[in-house]
Amino acid sequence: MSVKEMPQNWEPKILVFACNWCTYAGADLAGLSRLQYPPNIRILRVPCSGRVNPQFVIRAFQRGVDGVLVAGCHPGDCHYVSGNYFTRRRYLLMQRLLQYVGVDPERFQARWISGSEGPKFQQVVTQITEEIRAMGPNRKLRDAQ
Amino acid sequence: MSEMTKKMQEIAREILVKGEAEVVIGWEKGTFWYLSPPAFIDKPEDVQRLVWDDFCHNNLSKYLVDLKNHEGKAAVFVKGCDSRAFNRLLQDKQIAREKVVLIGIPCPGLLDQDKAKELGKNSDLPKAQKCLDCQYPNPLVYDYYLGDKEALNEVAATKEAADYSDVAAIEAMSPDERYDFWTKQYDRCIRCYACRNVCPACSCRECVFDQTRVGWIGKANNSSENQFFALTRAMHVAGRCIECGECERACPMDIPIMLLNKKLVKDINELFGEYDAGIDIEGKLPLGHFDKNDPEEFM
Amino acid sequence: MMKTILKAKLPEMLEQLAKEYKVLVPAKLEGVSRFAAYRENLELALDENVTMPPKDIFFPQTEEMYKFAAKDQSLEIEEIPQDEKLQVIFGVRSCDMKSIDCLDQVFLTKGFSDPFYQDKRDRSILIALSCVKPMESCFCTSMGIDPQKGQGADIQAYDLGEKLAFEGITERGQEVLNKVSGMFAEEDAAIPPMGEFNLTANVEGVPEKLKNMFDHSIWDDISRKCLNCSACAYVCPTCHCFDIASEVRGEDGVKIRCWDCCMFDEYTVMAGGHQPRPGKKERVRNRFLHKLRYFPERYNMLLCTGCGRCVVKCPVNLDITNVIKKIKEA
Amino acid sequence: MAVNVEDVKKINPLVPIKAKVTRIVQETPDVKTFHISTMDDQKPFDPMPGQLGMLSLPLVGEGMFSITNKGENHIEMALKEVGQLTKALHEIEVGQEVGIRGPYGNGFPIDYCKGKDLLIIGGGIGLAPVRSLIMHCIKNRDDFGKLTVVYGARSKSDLCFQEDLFENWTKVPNMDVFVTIDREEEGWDGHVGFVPAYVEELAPKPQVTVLCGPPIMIKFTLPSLQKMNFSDQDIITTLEMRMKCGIGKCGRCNIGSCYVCLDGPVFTMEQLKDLPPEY
Repeated sequence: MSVKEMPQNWEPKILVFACNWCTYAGADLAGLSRLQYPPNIRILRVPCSGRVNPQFVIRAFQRGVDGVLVAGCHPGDCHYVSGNYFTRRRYLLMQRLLQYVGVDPERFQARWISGSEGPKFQQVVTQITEEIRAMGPNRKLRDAQ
Repeated sequence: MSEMTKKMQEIAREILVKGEAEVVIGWEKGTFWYLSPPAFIDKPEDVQRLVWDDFCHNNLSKYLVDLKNHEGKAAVFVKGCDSRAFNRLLQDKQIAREKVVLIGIPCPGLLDQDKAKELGKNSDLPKAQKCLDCQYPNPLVYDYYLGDKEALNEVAATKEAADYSDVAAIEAMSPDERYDFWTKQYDRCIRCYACRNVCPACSCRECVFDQTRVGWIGKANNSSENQFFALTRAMHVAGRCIECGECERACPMDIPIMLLNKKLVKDINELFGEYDAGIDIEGKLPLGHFDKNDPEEFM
Repeated sequence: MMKTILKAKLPEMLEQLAKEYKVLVPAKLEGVSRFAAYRENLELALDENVTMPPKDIFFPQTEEMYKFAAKDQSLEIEEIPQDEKLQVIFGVRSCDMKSIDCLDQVFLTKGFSDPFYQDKRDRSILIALSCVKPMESCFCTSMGIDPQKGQGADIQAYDLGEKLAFEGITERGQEVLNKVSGMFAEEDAAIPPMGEFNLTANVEGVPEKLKNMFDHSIWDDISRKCLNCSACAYVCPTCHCFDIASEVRGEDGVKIRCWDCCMFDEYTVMAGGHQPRPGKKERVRNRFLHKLRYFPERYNMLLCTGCGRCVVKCPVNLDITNVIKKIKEA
Repeated sequence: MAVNVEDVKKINPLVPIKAKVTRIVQETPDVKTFHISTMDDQKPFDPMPGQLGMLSLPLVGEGMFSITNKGENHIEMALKEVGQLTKALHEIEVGQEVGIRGPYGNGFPIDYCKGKDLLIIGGGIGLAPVRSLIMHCIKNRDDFGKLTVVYGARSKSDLCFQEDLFENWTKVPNMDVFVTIDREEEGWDGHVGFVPAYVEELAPKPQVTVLCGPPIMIKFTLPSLQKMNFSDQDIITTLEMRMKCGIGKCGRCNIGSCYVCLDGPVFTMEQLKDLPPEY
C-alpha cells in the first residue's frame, strides 16, 4: 500500500510478546532510564518466549495488529534453561510459513533482548514501528469485524 | 485378480485363522472403479473382499488410533506412507507395537482419482501427485512382506531428491500474489475437518478446533478464520507430516493442502537438517528438540 | 407450446433479470461449482449439478443472528436487518428442489418458524432445471424424485440440448417470465428422455425396518471406516443441523449460527462432560437413522434426495446406497 | 403485560429479550436460584410447569435451563455450577442484565395429573425442574390429590430449596415432604439413605409419579416403582440434552425422532420405551 492510500490519522499497532525474565525487564529498564519509544506497541508479558503459541500470532493479526514481535532471552540465558531454543526453531519456521502465505516479513519479527538491554528494546521497537508505519496498515489475515 | 490381491487375501486368511489378529484392515472395491476404500475384515470367509489396485489411497494406520484402548490385536496392510504413519504414531505413543501385525506391500505409486473420474476407465491415467512426490514407496516396518525383498532394497537405494518445484513456484510470487493465492484456496474451505480426521499426524485426543469456549477458535466460516485454521494445522503437523497426501485427497473442496505441508518439510530440512518424519522412530522431532547451533536469524 | 431460448442467449436473459432481482445461478468459482450471484463473464455450470447445494442460499454456513454489547451489568441486544430484495434462483435440479422441501419442513413447521430461514425462503423464486444425463453418483429416482420435474418450483426449465424451455408454474414464476417474454420463442418442444442411472438404492420398507435395528451389529460394521469428519453433512443438500456461537470482541459481540454436524464430539457433549453419543458407532448410526428413519417418522419423507454428493466426497467412500443395501440385507 | 407463548412465536424466537436478575438465592454451595424479570419488572414469559428457558450471558454463551418457579413478575431458574456458563452465572450479582428466551418444551401433563395423588421424587439438582410442578400444585391445591415429595441429596448442605423443604411445604395441607441424605452427618436427625430405598420404605400409594435426578437414581428407582405396579404412562421424568435453538430446528437434542427442546423435556416411561437409549 502506498502512503497515499493510507487512512488518515492511522497509527500502527504492534503487539510485543515479551518474556517475563528478560525482555519485559528490558522494557522496564528502558522506562526507568526514561528512554523514549513509540506508544504504538502493546506489551503482552509471557512467562517465556516459548509460551507463545503460533496461534497467538495469527490471532493477533486477525484482530487487527499491524505487526508482531516475539522477544525473549538470548540463547543460553533462558530462565527455564532451553525455552528460547524451542522458540527459535518454531519461529524460524513460522516466519517462513507466514511469508509463504503472503504476510510481509517485516510484520512478524523475533528478537533477543535481555533485562539489561533497555536501549536495545527502545531501538528495536522504534525501528519496527517505523518500518511498519512506512508499510501502512496490515490487511492480511484480518477478520472483518 | 492381481497377484498381490491374491497374496493379500491369503495372508489375511492365515492371520485370522491362526488368531494372530482379530481384525485385518485393508482395502476393498468401492462404489466406483476408481475407489478402493478401507475394509475391516473379521472373518476368514470375508477375505475375498480385499483388493490391491491403483486406488488404495487411504492411509490405514490412522485407524489404529481408534483401537488404542482395544484389547485385541489388529493386522494392517501398509504401503510406504502407511508405514511412516505407523512409525509416527508409535513415536507419539498413540499405539503399541505389540498390538499390531504389519503386512508390508511395495507400492508402485497410485493413480490420480480425480483424473480417473474425469478421463474414464480405459485412459492413460497419471499418478497421484502425492505418489510422484513419494520418496518411500516401500514399507519401512513390517512383520510380513508381500513383495520381493531384493526389489525392496533396490528401491530404497534409489531415493531421489525431493521435488519442491511446486513450492518454489509459490515462493517466487510477490507477497500480495501469495496472499491472493492462499485466500482463494481457503475461501473454499467448508471446515469439514476431513483433512484433520484423515491425517495420521493429527492424533490429539482433543483438538483445539473442537474447543467450544468462547474465544478459542472462531466457528464462523470466513477468510480469516479459515486461514487461522489452515496455518494452525500446518504448524501443528510441522515435523510430523509424513507426506501421505491424504489431507489433500480427502478435501472435498480440492484445496492444495500439501503445498503448505511440503513448504514446512522443505524449510525444516533447510533450517535444521534433513529430516523425514516416520523413518527413524528413535530420532527426535525437529520441533521437539533444538540445537545450540541452529541458524540465528533473530538478534 | 413452450417458451424456448437458445442456451447461448441465457446470459442475456439472466442479465435482464438481474436488473430487477438478485439472480443466483450455478457457476464455477475457483474450481468449485456452486450458486453465485449472476455477473457478466461468470462461468456458468450447467452441464451437471453443482458441488455445493443451494441450501446455503437459505441457510448460510455462517449467519449473523443479532449483535450485542455487554458492559459491567448492562446488556444491549440489536437485531440485524435482513436483505429485502427478491431473488431468482436459476438452475436448481430436482434433487435439490426436494431438499428445499425437506428444509422447509424443518425450518417452517412444527410450531415454530425460523425467521432467518423464512425470510430468505419467502424472497426466493425457484427455477428448477431438468436433468438429461445422470452423473455416475446420482440416484434420485431411487428416492422417488423425478429428475425432470422439480417439486415446488415456480418455473420449470427443461434442458433441450441447444436450447432451454421454460414453463411458468406459479403466479410468481409467471411474473418473472413475463419480464423477459420478448426473448422467448413459442414452440413445441420434446423433452429429451432421461439417461440410465448408474447407482440405485431400494428404500422400500427401510424406515419401518430400521425401527427394530437400533442395536443391530451392522452399525459396528458400517461405522468403522468413518473418520467422523463432516464432509458428507456439509455437501448434503438436506443436512440442516447448526450451532449457535458467540463471536466476541471485547465488550461487543455478535451471535452467529453456523453449520454443525452430528459427527463431531462437541455436538452432543453436555456441560459436565456427559456424552450421549460417545463414539463413531453412535454418531454414524444417528446420521443414517436420522436420514432414513427419524426424519420420515417426524416429517413423513426421507432426508436423502439421491444427489450423490456424499458418495463422491466422502474420503472413505461411506456410500449411503451401500448402507441402504446393508440395511435391506440385514 | 407478560408476553405469552403466541407472542414469543411472532417475535424472533431465536433472539433473546433483555432481562435482569432481581434476586439471587444461594441454595447450596454450588446451586443458586436466579429471579429474572424484564426491564420493566414483568415476567419475561409465562411458562408452564416443566418448561425451559434459554438464559444468556452473551459474552460467555447461552444455556437451556428448567424454570423452577414463576412469580407474579418474575421467573426463577436454579443452576448448578458445572460448566463455563454456569460458572460465569454464579459470579454475577443482582442487577445483571441477561438475555432470555422461551418458554420451550412441553411441560408436565398438568391436566392428566389433575385430581390425582402425586408422588414427586427428586435427587440433588433434580428437584429444580419438578419444583415448578410442586409450586403449581400448591398454588392450585384443590385441583390435585395428595402430594408426596421424596427428596434426597448427598449431604445436608447439598439439599436445594431448604426453606421450601423444611418450612413452606410442611404447612401445605394434604402434602408430605420426606427428605433424606446419603450419609450420616452431624446435625442431621432426619432420614439417612438413598432415595430408591427410601421410596420403597415409605411405600406411598400415589397415582402418578414424577421423578427427576441423576441417571443412577432414576435407574434404581424405576424397579421400586415397577414393584408398586405403576403403569408406564404414570411414571413421568424429564430429560436433558445439549440444546442450542430451543425450537426443534438445530438438531442437537434429538433422541430418535424426538427433540427434547420441543417434544420434551417431560417424557413418560411409556414414551421413553420407544426411544433409543441415547441420553
